[in-house]
Amino acid sequence: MSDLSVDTLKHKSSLLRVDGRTKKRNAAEARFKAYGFSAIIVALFALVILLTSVLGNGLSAYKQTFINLSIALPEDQLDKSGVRDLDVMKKVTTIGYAKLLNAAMAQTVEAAGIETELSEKELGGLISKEAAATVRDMVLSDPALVGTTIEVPLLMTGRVDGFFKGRVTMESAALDSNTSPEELAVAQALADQGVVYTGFNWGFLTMPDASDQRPEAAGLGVAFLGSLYMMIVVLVLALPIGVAASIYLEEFAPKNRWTDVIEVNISNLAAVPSIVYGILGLAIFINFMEFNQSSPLVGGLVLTLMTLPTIIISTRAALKSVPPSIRDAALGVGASKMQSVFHHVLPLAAPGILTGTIIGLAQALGETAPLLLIGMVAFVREYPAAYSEDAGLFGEAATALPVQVFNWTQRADPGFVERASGAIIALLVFLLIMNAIAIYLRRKFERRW
Amino acid sequence: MMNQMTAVDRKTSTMQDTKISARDVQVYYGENHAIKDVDVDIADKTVTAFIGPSGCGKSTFLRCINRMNDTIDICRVTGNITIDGEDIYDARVDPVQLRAKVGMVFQKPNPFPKSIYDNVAYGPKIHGLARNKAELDEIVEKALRRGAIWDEVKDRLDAPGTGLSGGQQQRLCIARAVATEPEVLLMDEPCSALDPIATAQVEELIDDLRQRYSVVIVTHSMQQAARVSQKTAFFHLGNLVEFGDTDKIFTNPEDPRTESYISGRIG
Amino acid sequence: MMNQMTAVDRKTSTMQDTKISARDVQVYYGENHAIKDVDVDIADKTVTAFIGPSGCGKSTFLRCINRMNDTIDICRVTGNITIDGEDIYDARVDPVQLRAKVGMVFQKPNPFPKSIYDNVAYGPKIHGLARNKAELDEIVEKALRRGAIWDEVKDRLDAPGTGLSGGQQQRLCIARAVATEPEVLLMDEPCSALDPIATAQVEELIDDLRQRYSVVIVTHSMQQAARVSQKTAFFHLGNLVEFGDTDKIFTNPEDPRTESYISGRIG
Amino acid sequence: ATSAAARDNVQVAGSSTVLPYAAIVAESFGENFDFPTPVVESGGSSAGLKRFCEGVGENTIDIANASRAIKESEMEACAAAGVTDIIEVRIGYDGIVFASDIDGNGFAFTPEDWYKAVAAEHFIDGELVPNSFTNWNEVNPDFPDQPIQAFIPGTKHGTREVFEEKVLLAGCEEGGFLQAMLDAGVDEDTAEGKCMAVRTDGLSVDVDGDYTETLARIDADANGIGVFGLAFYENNTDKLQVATMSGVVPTTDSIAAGDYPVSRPLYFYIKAAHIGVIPGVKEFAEFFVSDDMAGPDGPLAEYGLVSDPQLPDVQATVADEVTLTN
Amino acid sequence: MLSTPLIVILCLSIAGWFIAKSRALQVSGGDQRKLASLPKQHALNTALSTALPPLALMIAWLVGMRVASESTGSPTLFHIVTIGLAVAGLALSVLRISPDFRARTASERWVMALLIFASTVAILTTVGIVFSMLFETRNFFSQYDWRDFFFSSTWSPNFRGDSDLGILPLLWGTLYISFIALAFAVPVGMFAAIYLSEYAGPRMRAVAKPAIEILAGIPTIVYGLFALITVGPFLRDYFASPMGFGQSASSVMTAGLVMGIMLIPFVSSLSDDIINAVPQSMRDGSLGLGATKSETIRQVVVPAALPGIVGAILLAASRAIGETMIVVLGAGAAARLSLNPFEAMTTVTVKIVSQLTGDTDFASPETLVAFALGLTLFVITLALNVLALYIVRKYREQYE
Ligand SMILES: Nc1ncnc2c1ncn2[C@@H]1O[C@H](COP(=O)(O)OP(=O)(O)OP(=O)(O)O)[C@@H](O)[C@H]1O
Ligand SMILES: Nc1ncnc2c1ncn2[C@@H]1O[C@H](COP(=O)(O)OP(=O)(O)OP(=O)(O)O)[C@@H](O)[C@H]1O
Ligand SMILES: [Mg+2]
Ligand SMILES: [Mg+2]
Ligand SMILES: O=P([O-])([O-])[O-]
Repeated sequence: MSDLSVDTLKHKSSLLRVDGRTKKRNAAEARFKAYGFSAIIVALFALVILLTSVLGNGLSAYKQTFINLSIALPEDQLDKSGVRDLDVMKKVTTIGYAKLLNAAMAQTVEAAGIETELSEKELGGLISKEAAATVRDMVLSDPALVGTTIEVPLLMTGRVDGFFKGRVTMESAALDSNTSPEELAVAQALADQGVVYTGFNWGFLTMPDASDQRPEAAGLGVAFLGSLYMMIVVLVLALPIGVAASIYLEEFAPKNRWTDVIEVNISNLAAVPSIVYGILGLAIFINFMEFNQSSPLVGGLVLTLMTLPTIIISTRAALKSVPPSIRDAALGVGASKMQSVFHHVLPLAAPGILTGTIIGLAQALGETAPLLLIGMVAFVREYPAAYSEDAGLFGEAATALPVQVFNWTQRADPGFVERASGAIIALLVFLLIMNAIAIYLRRKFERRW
Repeated sequence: MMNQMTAVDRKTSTMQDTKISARDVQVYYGENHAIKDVDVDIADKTVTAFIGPSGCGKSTFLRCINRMNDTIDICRVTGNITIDGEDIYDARVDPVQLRAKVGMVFQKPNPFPKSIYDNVAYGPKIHGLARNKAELDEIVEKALRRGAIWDEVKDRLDAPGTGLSGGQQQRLCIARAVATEPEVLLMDEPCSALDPIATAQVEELIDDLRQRYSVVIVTHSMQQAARVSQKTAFFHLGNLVEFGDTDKIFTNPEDPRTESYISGRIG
Repeated sequence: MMNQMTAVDRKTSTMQDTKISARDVQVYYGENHAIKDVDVDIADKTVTAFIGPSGCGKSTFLRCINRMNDTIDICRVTGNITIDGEDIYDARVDPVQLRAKVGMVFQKPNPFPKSIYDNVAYGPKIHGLARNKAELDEIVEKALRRGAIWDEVKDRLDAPGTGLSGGQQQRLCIARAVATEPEVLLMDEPCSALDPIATAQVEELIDDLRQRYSVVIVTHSMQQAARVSQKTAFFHLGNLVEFGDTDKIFTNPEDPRTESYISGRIG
Repeated sequence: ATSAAARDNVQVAGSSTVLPYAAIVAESFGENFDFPTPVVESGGSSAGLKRFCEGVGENTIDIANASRAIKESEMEACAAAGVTDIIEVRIGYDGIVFASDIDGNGFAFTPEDWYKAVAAEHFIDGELVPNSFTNWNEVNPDFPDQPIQAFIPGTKHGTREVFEEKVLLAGCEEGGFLQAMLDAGVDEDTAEGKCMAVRTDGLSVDVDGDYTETLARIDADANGIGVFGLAFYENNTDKLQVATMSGVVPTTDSIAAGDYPVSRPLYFYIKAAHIGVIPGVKEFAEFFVSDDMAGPDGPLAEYGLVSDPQLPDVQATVADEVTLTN
Repeated sequence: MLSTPLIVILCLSIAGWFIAKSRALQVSGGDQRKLASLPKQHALNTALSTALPPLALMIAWLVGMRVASESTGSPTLFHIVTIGLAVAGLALSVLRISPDFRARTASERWVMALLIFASTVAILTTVGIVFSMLFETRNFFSQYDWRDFFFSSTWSPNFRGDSDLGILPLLWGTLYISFIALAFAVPVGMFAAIYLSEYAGPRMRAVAKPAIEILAGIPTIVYGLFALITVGPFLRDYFASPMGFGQSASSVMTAGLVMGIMLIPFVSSLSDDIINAVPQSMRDGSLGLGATKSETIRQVVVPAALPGIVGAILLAASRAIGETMIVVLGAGAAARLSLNPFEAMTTVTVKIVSQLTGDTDFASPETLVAFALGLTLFVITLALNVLALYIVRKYREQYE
């Protein structure tokens, strides 16, 4: 080896001139950095495409078409007894109210001076089928309304709503068996007079699901509550259990066969398809423990079991990456192992733990398959209470946001397509709110030493 | 200067009780037999210096005394070490309690990634040495002063301990160790990154600690060993070659290896 | 011994070209002004020692010379540093090439979590200094020998570098740095964890390196500075207080602060 | 966390085909009665019946929807778990239609066309050879020159069974292919199996999802022809054009009259032991099959259900709680 | 209802905290330095001593009642027993408080019990999964020959019975799709992680990392539709058909790529945290030798972070194996053994879901096969995990 030749060569080289080898290495460096940057771009690009399609399809779900309808509530049809006896008044079903609405609609069209060939029933068909129930509920809760004429904002049908959002056109309506250009023309005329209008759709966020005939009335209220309850269960159980298990395995457990078994076991649980957790949940929590079916409690427990491996794996990786000198330092001043872990190692591992939690919760929040087997993929219209005497904590039937997405993407009426995307937006916002807290905490803990 | 110091020391070093006693200690790192048949008695209220070439096992033996070796998976210790007559490897002994009693300054400074204040306050807090914030402040200040770093950091107690210079970190770790008032203090090359002044201050601290506690110090500086210690142990290739009064070791060593080392012939 | 060495040195220390030249260098850590108005010329084929109390900015200034400070977010450097007349903070300068030319041994030993062999072979590999495995083996062995650690590790080159004793790690890091044959070698307290013999070997290495390269060494040991260096710079509170021939600084310092430090009065 | 008092809402699970009808009924039931709206789960006929047969008690469902009749083996499993009294209720029929993109070519199929287009193997000259047709005009010269791309229900769907038996097997028979095989000495089971085996070379694609997936696949591939439920088609007449089968246009009327051949019955099953225990079970079932709901002019028919011509018998079954006997 | 005693016990436990704390200060005469353990530790010990034994008893009781399939037992007596236990725990632990009492050790023993309990949850889950599938799997194999299940290369269930239920094509599809997904997600995720932790400025990091994490939260149905409507036709028109790989829009490639996108954050976010935790001194050591940043990353930082990164990749692989919706919509439902990545195939998981949610008789092999598939997949992933652990161990031994 000729040291001299190497360093005479070096002595000649100028720092301002990059030599050949360095050039090559710098090119490699630039390439490497470019790979990294393109990786980010690829990921963000995919995100943008996905979000654009979701937002493009779903934002319209947050607007809805309403009509301000004045409805006469004749006593002879609504309360034959005349004494406002609720039991008697209840005998009039929504079918009876629908007739009143048809009449009111015809009246309104006539009052607006719109010429049309359509029958009263067909005109009534422009209003959502939900409207009859809305009016009936109003009357039953305030019997004094009988005999008066009220003016209420009511939902228009999905087809009319689609027309004002551009989803339905006169051409498509001509082919559509559920609407017709004539009906849409009437709707347009009413809109021109301001009787029909489009406004923000609070109902989408608060109302329960609706059947296939009323896409315009379907909302996320029940799903929100269900997801919220389940996430509470998951957070309260999965995070502490996951972190505790990781601490035990990483810091305390003797390194032997048995802990190897647990370790392999946990990574294997991560690979178990989520529906299998549903099978487990049905067998253990519903059949054996006799918890309520379709309940957020069972859903939350199942999702907890499903999320645990993710949290444990990431927490263990984070604990592993804390340098041993920190542990030594703590033990050296007389801290117990437990104290060194809780006071020093855990805070340093917090970013990794929070990342695992974010990803685990994201997974749990978006999961449908396991809920299928425990009865939460369902049509539920009653708002679940967090606690009730009969059903206990989180024991009343509920759905969840991803379930609503899943359900709506299966519905026949095209009006549900925008609602499914709207529900995805809601789900992502829900997720972002949850993550924002975790991300804030993570940034607080992040530090290089 | 060296002669002057040791002269003073000699006077104060009277016969003391045995604080730590090791018998037939063996340490293995996996296959590697790092400490062989070490027998030694370390007296109370004394400074004992461990010297020897790099890699001879000084740190390893030091870490046996407060059972820090427990944390290294592949490390195995056999034999018998007692403190105040109690076997520290007894199953009933809580290593935590042991380590609260036997403090340690590590060879590589390892401040917590926390503020300077919290670094020092941590020990007193977990041992409940302060009744209130004011007392804690006092303990921290006193420890930092003893660590000879108070003046440099008093204005930035909230700054991270990891942002200090090498020597500052080392002194911070010394302050952290003395803040808990241990009965035995193990110091692994505490002055390696310190300038002469700071070194002198730390040596003063050691001398001060000796009034009440037992101090074991690993050092590569013969001068330092001679200055601060009353007893010296010379390790070589895992063996405790010679142990005795510092004066004796440095002036009249028995073992030829000790002599070679001191006169600078083996490494 | 000290006088004898410096006598020899003096003979060999003839007038050299300036290798590194710093003008008006300021370094800030956030608000903290750590280096103030430093002007210095470091000659080629010379050993320059930086001395000064702990925390005075020696490491900081050293890290400026190979732009390692770039890696600390809050660190800001102004002024002008040239090597062979070329401004190293020039936009055209590639810090990578600079660091290949200006090697560094850090204050805290930081071996990679790799085998001992790979720790040393790493630099030569990335710089393409070996054409084949045999050459690489040769380079590694030579570097480990120069780092005075070959005998201790030759049987366990595959063992992890992190499982070495403190002093061994330090020597491993020295071996790692010299393996790439830098033109300038910056050593931050390279002997702090070494016993006298190992220290002597490293000092021999430094003296050897000086034949061809420029070496800058931070040390807390005046004796060491006096033994190995031809020039000495004394830093205090971020200022370069005095810079000159080592003999002169130690025998006849101009600045009162230098004198106080050398005689052990300020820290 | 378990409840002592009885569950107060009816729980229904099962077929995703029946789900929309059950949801319409449940919604109306909740609006007009003093009972809470029943919970209607989807998940498939089989999963629903399995939950149904899990046992008796409030942690089991009350009603199972199914797009096929309960099987003998399932009845046995039910009985083994203590579910012995089961009321079978047929709510109507589900029409199965063939439809293509609204902007594409129209088709008038016979079962034989489908047999020729999607069978795995054809029996030609006494030999079974792989289906070589790739274009519709090879199947039938009257058809346009359009590549065969069929989206048929996957093997998990009950519709697939109907498709195989009422279209493929019927077509195989009509065209005389079955007879040819039998004449060549192939035994009947094998021959029928061959008639119903679907090609796997990608020209016929199994859809494991539901009709929205089929619709999306046709959206992505305008040559596609898919199998849909009548109700689904009727809600998407602006995107799909329906094909006739043997000259008959599928409508609720043509199916109810028996003119259109491809349809299947829909059921739900009531756990008799829950009547009187879980409030509202019987009321819900009666409301379901009432003329207001399931009649030919009711909302279910409006949505696409083929109303059961024997509805009065069904109503009587529910009213009298007539259980199945095995 | 167990909630009444539960609330009582929690209240007792909280009360215990405060009682013990003041009692500890009292026995020390107001000077905590006289205590062997901190008042806080006494408090913790008492709180845990009060709450944990009755809680454990409650769980045992709950499970016991189910096993005995009794729904009531004797609740009032049981309530008295549990509350009694809590009171006893409170009293005993408060009585033990003295200056010498090592409450820290005692409380840590309780905490340790909790930690161990937490880590057994994973084991219990596994046992639960195996048992909830074992029974039906046995039923399946009593109706269907195991040799056909494991060795047949045809999958074709049938309503009339007489189905071919060979697992091989499903396994092949699972491996193929997961492989493509990981071949996409691992490099992209790793490079993204490296860029975020080593190159990106704090602002970009603050934005990009959470943004990428959104990918993990988008419901898989969105990915599925994206595969079906956008990626599938694109791949068919620009790759498969020009290159003569066939005409299918649903393909292994489509599903693999789209699944890969979903998996990016699994690799990138976890790896980023782990890479970030590698001490700066390692980087300094390498940079100081004149290594470029990328050399430092490839040869020092990533190897140092390897064990954690492997964990992240295993997690991504697990997700890939368990995914349904993307495969259904992206790769189709046809079980096929083929090497052509542009052909439709399907996975074990998809078939578990479809057979379980289908219309076949629930007691027939066509439905029961779902359980056999689930159990087989469980055993196979277990074997793969054992292998992974073995490899990681072997590789890691060089370092630590
Ligand atoms: N990363 C950092 N962040 C903030 N401040 C720093 C950092 N590193 C050093 N400092 C501060 O800059 C000053 C100079 O530090 P430097 O490390 O250069 O000292 P030094 O002379 O090398 O001391 P020592 O001999 O103790 O190593 C000190 O006050 C130190 O606290
Ligand atoms: N964690 C470890 N794993 C394996 N071997 C180790 C470990 N720590 C130390 N050793 C080995 O044990 C022997 C004694 O090491 P020790 O650290 O006790 O030396 P030392 O006397 O403190 O040296 P120094 O003065 O260099 O710090 C050395 O050969 C060393 O390589
Ligand atoms: Mg050491
Ligand atoms: Mg320094
Ligand atoms: O869900 P189905 O049983 O009707 O296919």
